[in-house]
Amino acid sequence: MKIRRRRTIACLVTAVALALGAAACTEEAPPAKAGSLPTLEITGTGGGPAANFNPFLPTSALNAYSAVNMIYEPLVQFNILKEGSTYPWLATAWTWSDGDKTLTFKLRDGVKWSDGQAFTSADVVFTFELIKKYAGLNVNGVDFETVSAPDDKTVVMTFKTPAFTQLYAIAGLTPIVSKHEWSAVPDPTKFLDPNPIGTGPFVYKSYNPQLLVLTKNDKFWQPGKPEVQQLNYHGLSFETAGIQLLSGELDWADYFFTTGSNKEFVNKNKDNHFWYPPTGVVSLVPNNTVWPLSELPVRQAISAALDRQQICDLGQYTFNPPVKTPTGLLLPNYDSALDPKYKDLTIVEDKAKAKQLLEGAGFTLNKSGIYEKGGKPIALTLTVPSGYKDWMNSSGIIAQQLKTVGISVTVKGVSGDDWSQRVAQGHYDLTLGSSNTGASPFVAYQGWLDNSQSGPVGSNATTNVERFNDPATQKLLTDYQSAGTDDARLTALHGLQGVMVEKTPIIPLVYSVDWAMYRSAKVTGWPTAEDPYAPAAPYTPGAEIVVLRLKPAA
Amino acid sequence: MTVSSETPALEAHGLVKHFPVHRIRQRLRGRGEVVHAVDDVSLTLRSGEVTALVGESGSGKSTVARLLAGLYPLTDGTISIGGATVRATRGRLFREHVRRVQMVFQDPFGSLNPVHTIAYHLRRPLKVHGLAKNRAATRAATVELLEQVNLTPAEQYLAKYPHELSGGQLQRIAIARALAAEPKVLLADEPVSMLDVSIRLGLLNLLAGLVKSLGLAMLYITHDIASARYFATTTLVMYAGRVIEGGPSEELVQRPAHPYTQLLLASAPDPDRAGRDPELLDAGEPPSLVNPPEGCRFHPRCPHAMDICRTEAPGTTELRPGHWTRCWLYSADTEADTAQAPRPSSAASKEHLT
Amino acid sequence: MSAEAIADAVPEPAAQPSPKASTRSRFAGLRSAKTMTGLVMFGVFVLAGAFGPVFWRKDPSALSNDILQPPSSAHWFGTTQTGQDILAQVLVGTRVSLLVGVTAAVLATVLSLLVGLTAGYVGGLTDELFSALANVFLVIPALPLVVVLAGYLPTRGSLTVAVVISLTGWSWGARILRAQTLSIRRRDFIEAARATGERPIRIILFEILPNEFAIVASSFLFTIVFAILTQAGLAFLGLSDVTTWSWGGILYWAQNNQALQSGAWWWFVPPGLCIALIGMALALINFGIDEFVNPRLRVQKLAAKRARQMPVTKSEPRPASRRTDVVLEVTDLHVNYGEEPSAVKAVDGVDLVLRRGEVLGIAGESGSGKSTLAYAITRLLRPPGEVVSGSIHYWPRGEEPVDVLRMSPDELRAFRWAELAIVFQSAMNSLNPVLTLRVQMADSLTAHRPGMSTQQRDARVVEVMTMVGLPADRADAYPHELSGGMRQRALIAMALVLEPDVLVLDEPTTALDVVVQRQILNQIMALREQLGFAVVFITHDLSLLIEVADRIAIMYAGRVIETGSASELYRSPQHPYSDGLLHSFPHLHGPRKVLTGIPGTPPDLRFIAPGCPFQPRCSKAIASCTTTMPLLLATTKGHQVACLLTQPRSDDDGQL
Amino acid sequence: MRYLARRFAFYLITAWAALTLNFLIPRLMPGDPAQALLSRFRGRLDPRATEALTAMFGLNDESMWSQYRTYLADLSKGDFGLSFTFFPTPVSTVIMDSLWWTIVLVGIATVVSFVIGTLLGIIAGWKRGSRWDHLLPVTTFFSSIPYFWFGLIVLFVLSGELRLFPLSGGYSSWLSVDFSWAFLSSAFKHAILPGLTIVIASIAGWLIPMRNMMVTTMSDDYVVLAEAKGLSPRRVMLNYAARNAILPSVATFTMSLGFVVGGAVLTEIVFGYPGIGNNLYQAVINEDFPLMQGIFLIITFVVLLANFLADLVYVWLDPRTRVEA
Repeated sequence: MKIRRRRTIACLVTAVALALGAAACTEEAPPAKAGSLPTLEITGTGGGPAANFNPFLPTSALNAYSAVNMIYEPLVQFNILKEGSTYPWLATAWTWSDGDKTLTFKLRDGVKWSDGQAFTSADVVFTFELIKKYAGLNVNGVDFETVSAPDDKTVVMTFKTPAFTQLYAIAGLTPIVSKHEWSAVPDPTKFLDPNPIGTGPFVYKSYNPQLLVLTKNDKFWQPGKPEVQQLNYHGLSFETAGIQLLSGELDWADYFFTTGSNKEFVNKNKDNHFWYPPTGVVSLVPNNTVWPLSELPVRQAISAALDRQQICDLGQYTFNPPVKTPTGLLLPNYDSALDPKYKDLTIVEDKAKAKQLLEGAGFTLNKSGIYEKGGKPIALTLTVPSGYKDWMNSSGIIAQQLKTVGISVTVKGVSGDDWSQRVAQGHYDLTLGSSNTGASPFVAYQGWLDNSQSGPVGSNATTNVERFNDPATQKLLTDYQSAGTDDARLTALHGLQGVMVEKTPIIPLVYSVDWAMYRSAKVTGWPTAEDPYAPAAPYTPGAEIVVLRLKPAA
Repeated sequence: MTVSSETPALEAHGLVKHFPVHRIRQRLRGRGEVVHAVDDVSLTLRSGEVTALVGESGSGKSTVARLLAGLYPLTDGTISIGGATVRATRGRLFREHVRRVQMVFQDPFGSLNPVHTIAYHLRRPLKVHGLAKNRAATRAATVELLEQVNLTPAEQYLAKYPHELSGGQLQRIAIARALAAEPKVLLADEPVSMLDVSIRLGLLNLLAGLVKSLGLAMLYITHDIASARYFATTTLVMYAGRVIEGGPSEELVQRPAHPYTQLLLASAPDPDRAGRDPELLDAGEPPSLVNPPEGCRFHPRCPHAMDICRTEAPGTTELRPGHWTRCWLYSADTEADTAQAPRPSSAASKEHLT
Repeated sequence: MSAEAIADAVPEPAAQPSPKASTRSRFAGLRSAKTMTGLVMFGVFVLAGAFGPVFWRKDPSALSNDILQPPSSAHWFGTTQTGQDILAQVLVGTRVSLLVGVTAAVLATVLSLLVGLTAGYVGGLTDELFSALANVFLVIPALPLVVVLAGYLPTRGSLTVAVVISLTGWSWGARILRAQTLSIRRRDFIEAARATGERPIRIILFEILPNEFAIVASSFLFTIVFAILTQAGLAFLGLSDVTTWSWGGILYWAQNNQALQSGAWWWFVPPGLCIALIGMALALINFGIDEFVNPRLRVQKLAAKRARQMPVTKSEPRPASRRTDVVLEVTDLHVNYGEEPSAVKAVDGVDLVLRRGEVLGIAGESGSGKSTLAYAITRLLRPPGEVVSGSIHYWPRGEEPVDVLRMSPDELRAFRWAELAIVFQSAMNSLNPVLTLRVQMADSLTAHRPGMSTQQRDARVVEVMTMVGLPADRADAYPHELSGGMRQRALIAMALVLEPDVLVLDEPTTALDVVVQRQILNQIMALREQLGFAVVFITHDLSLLIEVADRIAIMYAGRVIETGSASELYRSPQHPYSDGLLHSFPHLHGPRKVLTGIPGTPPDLRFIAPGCPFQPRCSKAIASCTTTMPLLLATTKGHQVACLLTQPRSDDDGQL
Repeated sequence: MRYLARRFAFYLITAWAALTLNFLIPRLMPGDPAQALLSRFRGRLDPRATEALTAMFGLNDESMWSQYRTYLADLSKGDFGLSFTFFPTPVSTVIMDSLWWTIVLVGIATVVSFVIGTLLGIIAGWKRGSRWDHLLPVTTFFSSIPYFWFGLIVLFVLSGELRLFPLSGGYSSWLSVDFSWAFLSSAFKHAILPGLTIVIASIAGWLIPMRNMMVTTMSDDYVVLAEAKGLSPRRVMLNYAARNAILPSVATFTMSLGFVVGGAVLTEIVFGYPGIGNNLYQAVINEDFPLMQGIFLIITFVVLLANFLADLVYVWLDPRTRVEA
């Protein structure tokens, strides 16, 4: 869900700006040589003026185009669409020991850096020591005790506490850099890395603020791969990208048309496709410390009153499917984790039930048709960043829907910065929020429910901004992290689902999706709903998996 | 000619006014260039008498009027009214001063605010000086003022705006406004020069009548020396910020002493002179007042200039009772030269009778 | 410059308008078609903002399933992506945008009034500091500053945005107001108010401020547009609160929902058009204010061409004189300002003859038509002035006369300056401030004598300058580097550069001091002796004319009422007006006669009663004066008078 | 020349005022750039990264005065700090990369609109009362149109639908920035639409005052006299009327450079032009303080410089300013 949000922001930001960086007319592109491997035209947000390929810096061109993994690879690739689905990458195997306090990687043989030098455990050790030394590079908050290399192909990491949940960040999100390049860098936090040396399928070819060109790495460890000659990342405005997509000038885009043009896009050419797999959950976040949201029946009533399908249709351009299960679990991705007892439990819009809940809690309708208790009506403010178009739309719908069950909601749009501060410090009634996303459903639950991610009103909360505080839940979270076995972890997960169903700390609304539009004119092998081997969007870490599966079209 | 023996209504002594040229630069450099607009001017205004101040534009005559009216602070010198020295350019003292000294400006179109009615203009001085207690009294007073300047029926004028009236009417209103404060002294700065020829006399006659009937002391500033002869008891001639000659008007016009006065008279239009070009040697122009000439300020243009004229400013020499000049030609120190004193130019000296 | 000079030099009808007409003309600028259009447009927006949401009772935020509907009877402006009614949004947006605009404009205006008025009135160090502040704000680019400021704002509500805009938008108005205050402060009525004893604060608020109404209004309107545009820009960028429906906010949503791409022009076009239209409305109102402040901008209905370039077509000219010593003859000349029937007859049937080498003086007060006559003779009248009929014949030496009024543009250009040159009264205004004297003198040579070499032109320039007593080294001076007297000499030199036969002097010395005036007159008379040109000398100063002119024509209310030789006119004026004029100026010598002047005021040409125009002021008027217009008739040889008292009623021989 | 010396002193003071304003604004306003960046990368950055970011950007607490001194010292070395958005690229690099685009685009567009507007104004003034008067409402309408709205419509129709012009950017991405014909022609092609919108939207700003001044000047005595001198209408119009009427326009030109650069912010954003206005917008939405400040300063300095150049032109045009006064 995190990724979707980032992308939506980026889309909207570009839409507003109409241009980040600048665009190229692809028709001016030099023609590809006949018979050679295809070149893919990809849209992105554009980079800064300097060629910056530092994989750790969020501001680098590689991150701006989300092309990090094309050059710098992680130890393991995760398919976030399916729980527990992984692809051994630079590491062929990994094992936990010592009560999840020691993690051992076995590295792949025959991997070479793009300059020809061999990839060894020293590089991995160096990378992790680097991010430990420079906090500024540790953007995923990897936290370990020691890292060592017993031999060329083995890396051992130790932790103070059970660290099972860190696997995704350590193995999936940390790009491994070469010791021989980076050890000479005086200050890696300000290093531009103008000539990146990676293990990935592509190497850097050229850069300007409007265009990043990566070309095939002949020394890539998967023989015969990639079957794509070149990746052209274009910094395009939202407008331009749409126009070029429709005219067939782009092969791959993180895109959606707001107004039914998605269909037009697909109908226009048989090679045109889009697939938006859910990757996160968007929820209505009630501030649990504010009356009457502190009362469970009120939260339950709100959840019962909402017509999530309408929110999807009008607020989310029909692309974000409504959440069906009150457990908040991302389905079908995490089907395997669903507690069987909730298997048939679905969220149903039931306005009568909502009213009943409120009346049961002692609320009565006042003259203006709003429920009140002790003379205090339920009048809430829904605070949203005004830049998030779909959230603003959805908020308006939510307000209208709640009005019909006697709950007054005022939508208030604020600046993004103001919003994050208000939310972090608890100065709000209602807001919208997206779940944390990782390789396991636990990530979302931890984000929502972990008391250590919360804090009293006035101090900064990180992810548990609704300030839900429940010792029993806290224990479930701890259980999961120190469980040591998959079964024990599953039990803990079922417990957490129960918390969601029984206590409704937050109100799941719709799934967020990864926007992906692509064309099969030049290449085939794209992920689809039938073969969801990775999210299809060019900006996810899984994009590398996708590129390596592509084959030139017949 | 009435010579009053009482205390003069207004007495000014050694008036000096310098205007700074550039404020900022002056501050930065510590030295200031100034315009010597008025230098060492003394004059006396008596009740019931008109004193004329004659000079070219830029000679400082208007500045003198504004100094006397308290509109500019003095650089140096003293002004006394009824024997008491005044020095106030703001506040209550200032208002007390302007109540006694009022001014009529040159441009009748410009001296009345286009956005206010005539009634407003006349009401304000009454209010400012607390001369009318209530609305009815104010109205009565304004009507009386208009009648005083022969604008009748007065009611017809009260609601009008300045642009609805002619120049002559406006100037009468300006006079009425000046009279509203019941002043002792009236300063008239070229009151008729912007009016049509045919109505100038009416206005001057009105002023002369007011001086008599109200016992005003009036300073009549003009560039028209002929009108000074007609309307002023005493005439003073100004040149480049200084008064260079003064005396009873008739005497001064008929027997000008200072070369500049002679030049002025020779230049003035004179139908009696028709057909004959006056002898005019001079082709010069008034000096810059930022760096005025040393000594006598007229010396660069003076056909009779002597060495001393270039270095020292002449003192006052009394030629006949009441008639004095500031010119080395008549100075006791240069007595020897008086023999060579210029004959007033032929045109000016001969009296023509039609 | 004297009042007569002003009134007569500006080719506008009488200086003293009558009450009703003047109030109308005072606001004439505000009643122009442009202004009315602007006011109506603006009014529509104000009404739409005020009452629109009341009548169009749809909730602008209400969602519906009518997604992206084009305009229909249910949704006049169509719907948005989420089925919201766009008309409702635009109406509420009108309210919000206007409020932001007006709030910002009020704040900015208050700020600029505070700074501008204080700086302008107090002057000195306060002025320098305040103007420096305003200038700094003026130079710092506004929009980037607003964007930066908005970037820092946590809440970007309409009020906050208005405050930010006003902070960046006040300096322009402050600067203009300061300049205006400075110029008003120098006006006599402020001095007069001070001399009355008014307090400074009252002077600022009640004397200065009301006079700045037009400028304040203009800058206020300008700021509204600026604020609406800026707010729209900010909202469009998402830097202002886009949940309130301002026009910029609507555009923000339209843009973010790809309104244009999906063909939903009805969503994207109306808000932008509203902004453009309200900007245009206010600009149109500002045109009216401009014209109110600067009446010269008013486009006269009378087509410019007709009055200026087209020869007179009405009425055949009377045959010109056959006398050989005549150089210029004006016959039955009529000049109107404006169009019939409300035309003002500024010159009403004037006949004049100018003989070679003579000085013809034309005397008259403001409104007498003397300057209009000069402009007509030189064909320099500007609209609304128009020569209605008559002829102006010029006799080239030894050739047939030509009618100046019927010359083609090319003939006219060739005739001008070479044959007839003119000197205006204000030398400062008559010289082009940005060209040197040399250039200004030489260009008439270039135009008329294309064959001349540069050296020859330079030589001629030096020659004429020397002739009028200007040092040759002043040729490369700019006008502002010369004194008033020198400028007037330069103008005379310029007039003589082509040795014209006729020199028209329109109050050439009025603005000068007595001494300088005398010098220059002497110079002109000496040059006339030397070069033999004829002079038409126009002035209000009869005493001067009697001295210098050979013959004098006295004008009153657009007519010549008496003409004759200078000496005879002086000795025995026959028209009561001439007589009155001659008893209106004090003499330097002789006994101090009792001087009476002339009662009453000079005529307002728009309200001339039938009969003798001087009749209302005439002490000798008889009954028939109110009905019969006297003709200009000879009394003695060379002396003509237009007065019923001096002529037998049956005499109809009005020829010169 | 004293006039120029005085202007120069004024520009120095203004520059200092802008510097100080620039220093004060961000410090007087609420907001936290690390938090902003966090929210921008929400989801991908672990909340714990806040500390990392704070450390990375060197945000710390110091006294205002010592910050001010450091600020001035750094600026005097041309050091505007590092951009947050394009970390660790120095702000000066980011600015230099985009500044020329803006100067060329806006500069040329401004000059073109000034020249065309002034010429039309001269003619409209000279022939007032004729059909040329219709120019006034038409151009007024165009000048009241919001830049971005007009630009978007033009962009959508001409580039999007008709594909006559490039959709966005300053040049084709396939070209390297050099002085080759290919690059220059591509840059020109990309500049046409944004330039055109600036010209159309700002032309009335020159036309109307110029026309009004022409009308006013035409009844001035020296113009009447020039006509009386029998000069050709062309010479009267240009050397007498227009030559004087243009002076206030030139003075306004100096002022308006600021407004035009300002207006270009929106134009650049709409057309995705790689200019400084676009960067400013990026900086604002990303709360990139150093970039924001650097750009604001540079814009101000460029405006000041342009103003000074325009002053030089003014001195050349109006001899009265050359006098000691």
